[in-house]
Amino acid sequence: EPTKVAIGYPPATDFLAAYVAMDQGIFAKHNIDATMVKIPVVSNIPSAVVSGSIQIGMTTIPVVLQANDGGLDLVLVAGAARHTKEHPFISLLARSDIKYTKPADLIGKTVGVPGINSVIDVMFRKWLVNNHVPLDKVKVVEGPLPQLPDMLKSASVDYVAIVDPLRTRIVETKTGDIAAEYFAEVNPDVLVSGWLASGDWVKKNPEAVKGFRLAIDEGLDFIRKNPEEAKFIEKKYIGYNSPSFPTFNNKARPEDLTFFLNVGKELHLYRSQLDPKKIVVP
Amino acid sequence: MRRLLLGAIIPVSSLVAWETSSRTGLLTLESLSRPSDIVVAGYVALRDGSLLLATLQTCETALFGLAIATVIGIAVGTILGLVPTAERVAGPTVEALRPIPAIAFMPLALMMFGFGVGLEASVVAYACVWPILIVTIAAVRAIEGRLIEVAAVLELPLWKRMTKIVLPAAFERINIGLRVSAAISLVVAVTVEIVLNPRGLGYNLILAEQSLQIGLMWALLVWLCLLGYVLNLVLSHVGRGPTAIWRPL
Amino acid sequence: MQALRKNPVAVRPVGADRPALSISNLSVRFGARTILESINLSARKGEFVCIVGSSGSGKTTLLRVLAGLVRADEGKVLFEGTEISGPSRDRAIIFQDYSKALLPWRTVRGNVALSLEARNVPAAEQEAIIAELVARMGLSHAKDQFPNQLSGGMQQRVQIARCLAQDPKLLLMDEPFGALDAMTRQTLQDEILQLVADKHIATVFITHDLEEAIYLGDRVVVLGGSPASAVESMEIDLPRPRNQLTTREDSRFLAYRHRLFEFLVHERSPLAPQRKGQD
Amino acid sequence: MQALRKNPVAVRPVGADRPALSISNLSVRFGARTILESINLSARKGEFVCIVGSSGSGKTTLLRVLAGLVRADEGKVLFEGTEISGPSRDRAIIFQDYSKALLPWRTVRGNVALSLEARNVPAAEQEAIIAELVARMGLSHAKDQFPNQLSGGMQQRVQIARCLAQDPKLLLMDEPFGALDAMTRQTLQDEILQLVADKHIATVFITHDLEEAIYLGDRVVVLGGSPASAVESMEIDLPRPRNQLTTREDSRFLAYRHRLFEFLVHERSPLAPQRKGQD
Amino acid sequence: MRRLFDPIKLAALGFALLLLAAWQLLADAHLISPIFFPSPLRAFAVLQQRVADGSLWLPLAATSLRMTVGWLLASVIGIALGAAIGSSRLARNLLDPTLEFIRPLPASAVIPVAILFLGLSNKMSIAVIAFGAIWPVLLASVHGFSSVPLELTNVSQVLGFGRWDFLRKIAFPSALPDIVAGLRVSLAIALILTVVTEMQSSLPGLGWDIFSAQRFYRSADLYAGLIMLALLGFAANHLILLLEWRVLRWRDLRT
Ligand SMILES: Nc1ncnc2c1ncn2[C@@H]1O[C@H](COP(=O)(O)OP(=O)(O)OP(=O)(O)O)[C@@H](O)[C@H]1O
Ligand SMILES: Nc1ncnc2c1ncn2[C@@H]1O[C@H](COP(=O)(O)OP(=O)(O)OP(=O)(O)O)[C@@H](O)[C@H]1O
Ligand SMILES: [Mg+2]
Ligand SMILES: [Mg+2]
Repeated sequence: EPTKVAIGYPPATDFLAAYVAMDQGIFAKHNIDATMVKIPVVSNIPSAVVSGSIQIGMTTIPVVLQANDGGLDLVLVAGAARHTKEHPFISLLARSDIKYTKPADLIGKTVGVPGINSVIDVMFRKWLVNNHVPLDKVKVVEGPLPQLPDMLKSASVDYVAIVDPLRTRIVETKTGDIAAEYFAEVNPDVLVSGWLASGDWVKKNPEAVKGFRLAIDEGLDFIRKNPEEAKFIEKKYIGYNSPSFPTFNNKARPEDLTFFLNVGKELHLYRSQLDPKKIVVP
Repeated sequence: MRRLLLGAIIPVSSLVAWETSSRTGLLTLESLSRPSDIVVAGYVALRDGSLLLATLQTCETALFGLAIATVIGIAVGTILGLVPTAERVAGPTVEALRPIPAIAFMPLALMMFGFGVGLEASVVAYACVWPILIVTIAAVRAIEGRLIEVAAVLELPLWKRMTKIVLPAAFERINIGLRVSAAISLVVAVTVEIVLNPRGLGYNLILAEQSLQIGLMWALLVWLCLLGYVLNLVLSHVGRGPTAIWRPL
Repeated sequence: MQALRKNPVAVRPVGADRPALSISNLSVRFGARTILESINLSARKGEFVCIVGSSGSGKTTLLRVLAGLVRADEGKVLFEGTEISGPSRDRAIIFQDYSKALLPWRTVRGNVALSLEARNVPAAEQEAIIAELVARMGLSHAKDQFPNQLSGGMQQRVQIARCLAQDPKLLLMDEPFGALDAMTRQTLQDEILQLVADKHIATVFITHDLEEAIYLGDRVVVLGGSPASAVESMEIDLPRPRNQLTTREDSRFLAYRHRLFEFLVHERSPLAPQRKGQD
Repeated sequence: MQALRKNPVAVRPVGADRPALSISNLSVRFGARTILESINLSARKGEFVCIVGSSGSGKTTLLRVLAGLVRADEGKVLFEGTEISGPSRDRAIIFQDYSKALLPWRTVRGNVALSLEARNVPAAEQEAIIAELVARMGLSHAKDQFPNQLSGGMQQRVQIARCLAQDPKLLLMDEPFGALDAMTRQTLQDEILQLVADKHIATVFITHDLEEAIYLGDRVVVLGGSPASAVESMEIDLPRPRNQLTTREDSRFLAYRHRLFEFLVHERSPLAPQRKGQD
Repeated sequence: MRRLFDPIKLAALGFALLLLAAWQLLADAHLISPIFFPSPLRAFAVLQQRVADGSLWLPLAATSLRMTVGWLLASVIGIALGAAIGSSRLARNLLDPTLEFIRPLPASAVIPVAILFLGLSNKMSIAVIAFGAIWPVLLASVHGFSSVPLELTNVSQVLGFGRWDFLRKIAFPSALPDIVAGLRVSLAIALILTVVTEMQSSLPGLGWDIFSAQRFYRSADLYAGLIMLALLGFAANHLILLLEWRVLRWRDLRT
């Protein structure tokens, strides 16, 4: 009797392993009757999991922490992608007519991010702090991700902190240039995204959790062996191809969370004491 | 014919201006595609059936929510309109609930209903009920007092009083509330789909946006307007129904 | 100034002298202004009471109290032994502003049908009743017209038809023939007389036409003063059935008319401050 | 059936016999129904024309044509030599359903002021004019009341005041005294007569009261038939100024009344199909 | 105002308290996780704390200002357009189809375009608010101006009023009850759109506070924000009601 699992995902390459597992029938092999639900707004995924509309959903690490801070019983069942210095895909871009030399140049400027308190924003602020730029001297505004290039072009913002494929596209269209690899500068190797489920569900369905993890493993194997076919599947599920794949990583460890917990503490993001060990499913 | 021509002046000229300015390079924004690209994208979506399915899903929920709002709005509105004391007692609470954006209740609705029709329809109903309620109260209060007295003297029971006097007399005005709410129902249904509910036009819209298919996104928006236009046309024809005959010219 | 009541002449059926309607010590105020004060009036079953009085004296207000549409601030109004606390189908009222009292979205037929619907008359029987009433009012040719396609007098008659369709026990009429020509008016006067005699219902009838009041009424009440009260109540002792030619030529008719006219000339009129001195 | 016109008695000032108003061959249709057919009528400057006719015969329609509110389907209507093509401030009209003709959001004062505003009378002068007109109509005490706080007759009088404030050259009145009591009515009749004589303006006056028509008019026109036309035009040869007591007792007054009554009895009334046979 | 203990006002207060009590009972029953559905006591506690530390006033002022300006803009344009469309056939034929077509455009779709042209500014949010809030008052004005009673139109014609005088003295007062009803609906929509634009374009205000609370699953904060919106909407509406009471007094004097 296969377990029915609805998997929520946003259109991002981080989760390619799951698309592949779905596409290649790997989930079925591991006794999971999976359906994929595309959820455009990442911050909705925890609510969708809690409401039971989906059983497993993808999210970024800060969101997992926020949800737990709010009191939701959500746990990380697997990792998805890491951001590494060798292979960056999140950067700070300056409008083409702006000459950026040092972090202090940002003082008095407006920076567009795809979501306040998103992983991109949290890391950006941590970077400002690291570089001794006062947070209240930089205006951080939120805009819809696909609009950020146009906002940059029309001078609504001076900088954007943005993720691929738009990152690359802005550079290609000469709308802006990469100013700083701020993400990698803060932490050269960090887990940014992972798979989420409710603690309750995980307790009741240990087999399904195990199956899911195995399926993701196999999916990653497939990607390594068939990068071209994986690109085809990527396009099929999210509508476009990223310039390159991120560093996939399906193992989530408590240490990965500790980094963001500390950042959050520094930026006063959380109100409660969170225990990373309880949030990551061993 | 003349009317059609007159009505076409503004839309046609703005479309031409848009197309030419983006072709001549006056307008080079990526998220604003050209009218011609939009038509092509729309045609493709229409051909593969995805557009019609999404339309059906959106309309179904929007109308369902609107129907709930209409029934509640008119029923409560007529009572509050006819009984000033009731209006003064319940009015302040209504006024406090009215400005709360329905979207704020989405997480709550999600917990109650999960993804699907219930989630969306309940949010739509919440948003739509207020205009209908307010306009109905005003419409009922604007009814010629003599007619209410006629109903009182004839001792019409509540139901007959509603169907024979109050609703026909207030119909045209209530219909304005309905038309406002019909547009709102579409807007809110689409918004819920954009933000949360994975179905319908709004979902397709945000997916098109997220996957950077700007032409398709605009095509969906135009299609949405078309849908609202048709819905409004239907409602304003219904509105002319029983009452228009006696309306002086 | 309250006039002495004569004993009614015994031309009415048995039981007719039990008061169907009795108003005692009625006062009505609008805000700070007192419109009606200490009105005392009663009507027997089947009695036809006409009310005259100057414009703005409070006739309509009195009628609306009887209909239950205006609440008395003081005093008691009893109809058939029970106090009037609100409108009732038993008490039909013909409003003075006829153009506002018809449902504009219903035809003549539909407007008359409203009363029948209120009485739950089966649909099959309605048509015949409507046809008869509409014919009585001389509107057969306009049955399918909407109120705003009718002349003032026609609207007035539609309202009368609707009230009659209500089958009331008390008929309250506020200048119902005001917009009608002399001929139509006379015909309708006789129609109404016939009808209330047949059905034996009490009627309160406001008019500005003194001859009409005398011709129709068993009694003519004059509303006057400020605030208004019933300053005169005149029994009309003319034989029934009445006749447009003979009754109007009756010497008593002329005497009543003279007396009423005299009375009203000396009553204060809003336009005659010089005659009595006004506040 | 067109009656012969007698020569008018020369009690009017010079120039009075040039027709101020002339209607020739007028027809009006509503949809397929013809309401007025081939109406011919003219009025001299300063002439007072009264129109009588059964309910629904088309009197109001005729008046609305004169006001320019209804377009003639055939024929010509000239006022002071130019064709009437639309409404004008020179031709004031008092509407039959007074309850709808006042602005409900303006007080009595404000409703009368409307006409003055239309004439661009300076604000400083308005108050005096309003006070005078309102007093004439006996409404001084109600100056600050809203229309729905007024009795029917009071609304009627506000409308008259508003029309007079318009300072018209032609006065069109549709049953203006219909809702007034006999006393007020007589006073206002004399007021109006005085006024039109002073200002020497032509008047078309619709009434159902034959005595009123004779008392006021230089001529009484009977509208009748179906479709309606002017079936009778009777010159009233009574001396002016008229007097409520002497004029009404004049033997000619009674004779006119008799003739008019006779005439109307034989005209078809909507309620008298048996008399002539109706469509 | 005169009587402090007007029984109707007390009843109105009682009614509101009754609903609050029902909310409290529902929340206490834990049918829905308190993380998404807090009790009113918790929400009020947050509110109290925000009043105490003063962090409430700035967002409240920003939101009120945006709402008011957007609503005023919508009202002026809506009434003017409504007068034109309701009283002139030419204007109706020219404008109606376009307006009816763009009416169903969701604000959430207008915002991106508005951001492109006006940036992430107050100007942008006000334009979006006005765009969304104009429809109720526009439709109501069109109806009001196009259904002036025939009798009153006749009066105006006979008095020889020009178009402007007709609109000012006859049509506008006659349409006023409709317009006020439209204004009231528009006001609530303006407030809702203020919140939505604040959410979508990270402008400081109650909307942004609510949005952040939602992101952090702080439902008590979220509902505290909603309560503030309710109070703000209630107060603004009360102002319109006072205005309505003044200008439409004649309507309630019915016999
Ligand atoms: N709603 C109201 N508020 C204040 N005063 C009112 C109201 N209704 C009527 N009145 C006043 O009451 C008085 C009597 O009015 P009513 O309508 O009863 O007179 P009426 O005798 O019927 O006059 P008419 O013969 O002119 O119809 C009038 O002076 C009027 O101004
Ligand atoms: N808008 C309309 N559409 C169709 N028929 C109409 C319209 N207005 C009036 N009529 C018809 O025209 C005829 C004359 O109406 P009008 O109002 O002129 O009569 P009237 O002589 O003034 O009657 P009354 O004395 O009752 O006021 C009536 O039979 C009426 O039904
Ligand atoms: Mg009256
Ligand atoms: Mg008439």
